[in-house]
Amino acid sequence: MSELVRMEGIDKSFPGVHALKAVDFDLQTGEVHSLMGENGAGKSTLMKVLSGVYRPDGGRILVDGQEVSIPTPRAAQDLGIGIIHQELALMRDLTVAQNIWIGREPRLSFGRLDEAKLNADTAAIFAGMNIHMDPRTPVAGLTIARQQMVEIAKALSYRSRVLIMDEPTAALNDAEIAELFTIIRRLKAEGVGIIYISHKMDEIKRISDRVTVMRDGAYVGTVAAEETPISRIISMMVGRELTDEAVTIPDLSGAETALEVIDVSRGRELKEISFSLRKGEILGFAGLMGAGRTELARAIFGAEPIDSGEIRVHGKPLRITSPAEAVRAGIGYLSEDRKHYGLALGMDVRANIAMASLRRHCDAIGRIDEAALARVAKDYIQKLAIRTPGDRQEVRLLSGGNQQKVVIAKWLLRDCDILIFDEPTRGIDVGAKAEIYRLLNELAAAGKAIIVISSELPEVLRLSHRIAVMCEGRLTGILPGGAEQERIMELATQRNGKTAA
Amino acid sequence: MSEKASLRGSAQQKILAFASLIVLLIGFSLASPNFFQVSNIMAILQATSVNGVLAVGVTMIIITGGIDLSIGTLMTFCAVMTGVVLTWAGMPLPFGVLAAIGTGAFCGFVSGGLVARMKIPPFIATLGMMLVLKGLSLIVTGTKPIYFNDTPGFTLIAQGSLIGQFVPAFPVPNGVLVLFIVAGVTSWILSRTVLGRYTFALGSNEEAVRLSGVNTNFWKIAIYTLSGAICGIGGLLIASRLNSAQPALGLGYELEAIAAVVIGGTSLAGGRGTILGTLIGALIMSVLTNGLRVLSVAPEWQTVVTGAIIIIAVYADQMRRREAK
Amino acid sequence: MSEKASLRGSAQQKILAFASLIVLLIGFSLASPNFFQVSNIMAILQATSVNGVLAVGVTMIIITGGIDLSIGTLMTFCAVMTGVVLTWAGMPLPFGVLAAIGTGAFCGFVSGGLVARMKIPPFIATLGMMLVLKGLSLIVTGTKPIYFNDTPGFTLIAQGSLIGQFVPAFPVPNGVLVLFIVAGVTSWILSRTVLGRYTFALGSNEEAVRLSGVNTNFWKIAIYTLSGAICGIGGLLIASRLNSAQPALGLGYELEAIAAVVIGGTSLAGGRGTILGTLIGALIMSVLTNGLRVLSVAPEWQTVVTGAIIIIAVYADQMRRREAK
Amino acid sequence: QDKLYVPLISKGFQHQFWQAVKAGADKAGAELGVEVTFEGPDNESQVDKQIDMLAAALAKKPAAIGFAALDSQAAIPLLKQAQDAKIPVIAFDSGVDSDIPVATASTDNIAAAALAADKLAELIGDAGKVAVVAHDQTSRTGVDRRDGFVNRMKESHPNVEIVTIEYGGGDHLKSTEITKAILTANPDIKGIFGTNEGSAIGVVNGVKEAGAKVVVVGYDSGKAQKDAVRDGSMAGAITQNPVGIGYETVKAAVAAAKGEKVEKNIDTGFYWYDKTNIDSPEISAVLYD
Ligand SMILES: Nc1ncnc2c1ncn2[C@@H]1O[C@H](COP(=O)(O)OP(=O)(O)OP(=O)(O)O)[C@@H](O)[C@H]1O
Ligand SMILES: Nc1ncnc2c1ncn2[C@@H]1O[C@H](COP(=O)(O)OP(=O)(O)OP(=O)(O)O)[C@@H](O)[C@H]1O
Ligand SMILES: O[C@@H]1[C@@H](O)[C@H](O)OC[C@H]1O
Ligand SMILES: [Mg+2]
Ligand SMILES: [Mg+2]
Repeated sequence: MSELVRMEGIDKSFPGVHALKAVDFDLQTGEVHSLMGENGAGKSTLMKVLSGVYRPDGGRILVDGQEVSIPTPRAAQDLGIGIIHQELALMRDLTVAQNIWIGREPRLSFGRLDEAKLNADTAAIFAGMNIHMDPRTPVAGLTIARQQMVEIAKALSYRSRVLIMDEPTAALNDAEIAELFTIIRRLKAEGVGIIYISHKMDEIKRISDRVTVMRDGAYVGTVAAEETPISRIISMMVGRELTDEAVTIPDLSGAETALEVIDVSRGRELKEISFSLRKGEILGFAGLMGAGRTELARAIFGAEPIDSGEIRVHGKPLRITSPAEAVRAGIGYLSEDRKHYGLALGMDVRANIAMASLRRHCDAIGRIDEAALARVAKDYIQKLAIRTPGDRQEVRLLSGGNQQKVVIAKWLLRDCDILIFDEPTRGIDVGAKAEIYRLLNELAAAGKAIIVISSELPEVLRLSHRIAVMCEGRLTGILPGGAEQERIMELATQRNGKTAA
Repeated sequence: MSEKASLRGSAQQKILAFASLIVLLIGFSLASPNFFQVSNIMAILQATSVNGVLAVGVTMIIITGGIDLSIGTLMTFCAVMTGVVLTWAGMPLPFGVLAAIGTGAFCGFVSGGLVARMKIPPFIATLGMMLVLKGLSLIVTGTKPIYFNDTPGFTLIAQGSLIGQFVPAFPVPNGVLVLFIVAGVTSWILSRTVLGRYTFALGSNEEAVRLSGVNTNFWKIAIYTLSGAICGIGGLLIASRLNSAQPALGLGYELEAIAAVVIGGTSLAGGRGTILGTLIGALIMSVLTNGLRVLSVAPEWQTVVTGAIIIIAVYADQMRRREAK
Repeated sequence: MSEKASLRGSAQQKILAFASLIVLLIGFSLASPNFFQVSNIMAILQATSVNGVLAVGVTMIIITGGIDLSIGTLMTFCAVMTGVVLTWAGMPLPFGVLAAIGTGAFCGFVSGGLVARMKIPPFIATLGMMLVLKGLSLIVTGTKPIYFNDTPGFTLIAQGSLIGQFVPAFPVPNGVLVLFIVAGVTSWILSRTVLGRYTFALGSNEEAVRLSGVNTNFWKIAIYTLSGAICGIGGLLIASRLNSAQPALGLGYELEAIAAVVIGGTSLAGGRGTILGTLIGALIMSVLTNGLRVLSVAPEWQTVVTGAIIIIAVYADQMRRREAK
Repeated sequence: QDKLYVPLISKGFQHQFWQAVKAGADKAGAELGVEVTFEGPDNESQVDKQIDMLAAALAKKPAAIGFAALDSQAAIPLLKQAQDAKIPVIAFDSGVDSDIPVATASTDNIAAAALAADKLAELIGDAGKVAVVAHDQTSRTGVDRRDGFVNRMKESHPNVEIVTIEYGGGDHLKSTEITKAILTANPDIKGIFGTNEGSAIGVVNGVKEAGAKVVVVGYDSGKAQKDAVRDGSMAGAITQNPVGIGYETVKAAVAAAKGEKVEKNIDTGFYWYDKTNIDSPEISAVLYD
């Protein structure tokens, strides 16, 4: 092993935010070095400095022992530094293959593109990753998880010596994560140095050699992954010990039914789905990528039409044809794709938190009660520990995890009777996760009916009073809370009545 | 502290936005003694009033990420309907005012419906409306102007000066007063009300707003309707200025108004913009036009210089903004 | 599976895009026996040539998410420069062609630079260019047309018919041939070359392209330059058709060309669009204009009907597309 | 004391017609030692742009103003302002419906177009279909020329049928396309009248492109139009005397500014020209390139 990268005393400020305070970091060949820290700790910023997106205000960067300056992403590439950005940055109107090779298209004479080679090369990368995707698929139609796969494929295509992965697994489920780890191990063996960022604590142990922790933009320390217990890393991150409670399943036999979904179908995506949800219940939805959980949630929420079936809210059959009607009926839906479906990125934190509840905070002529909204926003910023210079900060300037918290705050403020959370903790740090679990439990205890869709099985297990499992658009079973992981996986792969490997 | 800093930054920006305008004013004043005189300043303001009102209206639509190409011919159609009500039907003045605003609101409502419900791209929907309204104005009038000679006081709407009655030294024409009132109210709506909030939100991320349970179609239509009503006010002003409804007028006004909006810093991509900026943009354009004329620059050179200065002004503004960060 | 379906859908779409055009053609043919005749079809094609070429050029820019308001006056300026080279300097024909294309490319390069390097919003940069070029044409010519009487064969560029020499039954004017060649080449560039790839990529997510290490400024400028060169060809065509460079012409052509692009299904938001669509859009517009004239519809009604049909055509196309999904 | 200053606010400046007016005005300016400026809006529908120009001109405290009103009534408040400031106003081109102008140097467009009608009727044997490609549907000159033509046909040439009137905005290319469409719709058409330079040239182009045989009658002058008349693709045209208009306007303005008496109506006349008289001295004097 030899030293690939060394960052010394890196400093970076944004208006109102001192994002990096003299941070040190180094990377050896053939190692996986995890970068940990709470939301807004500065991880992404540090990596953007290394990959030529931001220029640091101070400090120096050495690659192979040579001091370098990295003014552009191109310069980073030339130094062999590749990155998977946390915020997916794909060109939605281009195909998967076109996205992957942007800027490095195989060419024929006269600037012509070698589209055949482009697609073949892409197919080869996908084969190496063990995923099935037509290289000619337009990116616009892909789910967040599939987009994440494309980003990973793109990063791999660079054959970089230094590969930065900023929360590559935030949208992936266990099977896909396992696949990614296989790839990472292969790269490691080839001598590639990998910087790995994730909020999924179990992954850290599984994949990393060393762990560097940041807090509030400052370097806290670097430890060897193997000999350091997770709890130690967490306390380095948050500056205190965290205690996690196990799920307690309440007795809901007497509780009123809040939501009934009866034989709901749509095209190939949803096939005769029926289930019911009681007040005070948390129903978890498990399944593999593309199982149709998001589709189901959107159908219930009226974001997408249904072909047949019925939805009853508090016993009354309702025809919900738009999200506005759903919200009026007391249903809220937090999308898995915060950037496209959750946030007005150019608007401030306060406006985003208030987005679904403006009607409650205005007078008869539509004048907004800003003072009340400011109070509410500050309240949620504190409650969810949203790291932001203030409630007037544009959401786009927040770190990914903090953006996610803003979306959560929006739905908490709206105070719906039935809440559907699709991947609510995507990109959220451990401490905040625990806080959100606590909040969800509180909401349930207060009589809300809650659906949680999550690709993280531990999360589903940790939260759910019952667990619904989907596969290929069908609801393959509902298990009691605390069910066996094996049983869930069995249902998640149960195609057309038969169980696949 | 940082919050304060960012507020300070934005206040700074607002003042800086004036800079190009001020530079122009000073430049022209030095170049010609005839420029900075009450009567000429009033002429500039008067020349801004119609374009300014249209620009204020279309600012809202542009903030939603839309565009409205029909504002010019809609303005004319509103003026024509005022003529129909006042001159042809002989009704009293207030009905004429209502006719202009009502026609504007109705046509805005139609455009809004085409965009929101029928999902026709705003460019096409309003291009279609632009042509339809252009034709309708000619058809209704029989291609002849309608004069307002029988409605005493009609020309006062734009040309009189309420302020001048109290402050004779500043005979600000009523048209300008109307512009400032419209701008003030619109600015208030944009910054203080639910309608304004959704205007920005729609331009920022329409799908996210829809998924927040907001009836986006309703609000979009409301915004186009309001903008149409403002166009109607523009129609009233131009009719009053010309003491007539000129049915062939209108084409080209949309570009001028949109230019004022964009010069004023509102992004055509939607999601951001200010009425103050639009006002400044409109003023920059009329100061330029007037100033070059007062300097007796040859007309062909006027266009060249106007083009160049627009680019420079926007560039300078952007530099300043970047520095302010 | 759904992925395949979406691939199939796009092929289907291309064919369906013709539908509005076909419906119009059939409608007019039924309404007037004079409409569907070789000479009139040639007239329609000829009428499409200039607007079509401009529309093809600006399609590229619109796909990047930009806009170009200067195409109309740039076309004129290119025609003027051809006049300067051929009539004033008396050089041989090829130099005139070079002058037009070179001038177009140069001005496109300048616009591209303003947009890419100086970060001036395309609307403003090209609005400025539009005015500057409008003035320059008048200045260079001394507001007089330049005639090409001394350049024999100049009118053949647009008005002759190479095809007619071989297939006398179809005397397709050269102007139309030029349009099809320009469209073919541009379409090829868009779909097959690196430049085309970046055109779509820039409109889709410029920041992502930049983060991928692409020199976005360089490519953007290249695209504007190419589009400018195409405008130059448009200038050549109009000069040849009018056997003169008319310095006052040009304003308004930009809107018509952009309308053709948008009717053809290219989104003003960038990222998607086709040259075939633009051609169809341009044809829809000239079929409409020609057909209504052949039917002797009163001019004021022509505008109304044109506006309405544009809206309906785009709406119908969209319905079909949604169904195709 | 400075030179006297006389701005001319016209209806446009890009047409050759207006350039000729300007040339006449400049000539008078040079002879009389006054400063003359000339400007006008882009097209003849921009009534309010013209008003703004008038306002800017007044701000310059001129000795007198020349004004070719797009709409007289709309300009009245400013004309009053000029009157109050004792700035004499000279109307030119088509006159101003008001008694404020101290003099008017204009063409009688109705009579001129009627002459065009007579000539066209004569050339087609006083019977058959004709069409009009006009330059504007609403402006004074557009309306007068259309109406003058149409009314004379109706009154004096009952066998001539006007099949259509289209408007091309004076845009050469648009007028070309319009002409071709007219020819398609009316293959048996015998004559077309183009009501200004751009329209007339457009008609000639359109007829040429369509390969039709049609009698074309035009209006105004300009190099292309003169060539067309010479080579027979245009049978003839009406010309005004724009240089004279410009010259007389400035002359009257200077006289009025100096308090001299000026003639109220200066009819600058109009002329029919064709192959036969195009090179005659009195015609070539009023033609321009
Ligand atoms: N362009 C910017 N302008 C202003 N503030 C910024 C900008 N980018 C980042 N920040 C701020 O810098 C801090 C660090 O952000 P960063 O994205 O590096 O956090 P992170 O550790 O990656 O968090 P997460 O785990 O949520 O992704 C945050 O407070 C964020 O709001
Ligand atoms: N692996 C895949 N192969 C083909 N289509 C897929 C795949 N993954 C997602 N899709 C698309 O997504 C749709 C259903 O995905 P949905 O987002 O509802 O699933 P999900 O269970 O929420 O999974 P996730 O959100 O984790 O991807 C499918 O109908 C399909 O169009
Ligand atoms: O009014 C003008 C007219 O007199 C001339 O003949 O053509 C151009 C018009 O602008
Ligand atoms: Mg991050
Ligand atoms: Mg999902």
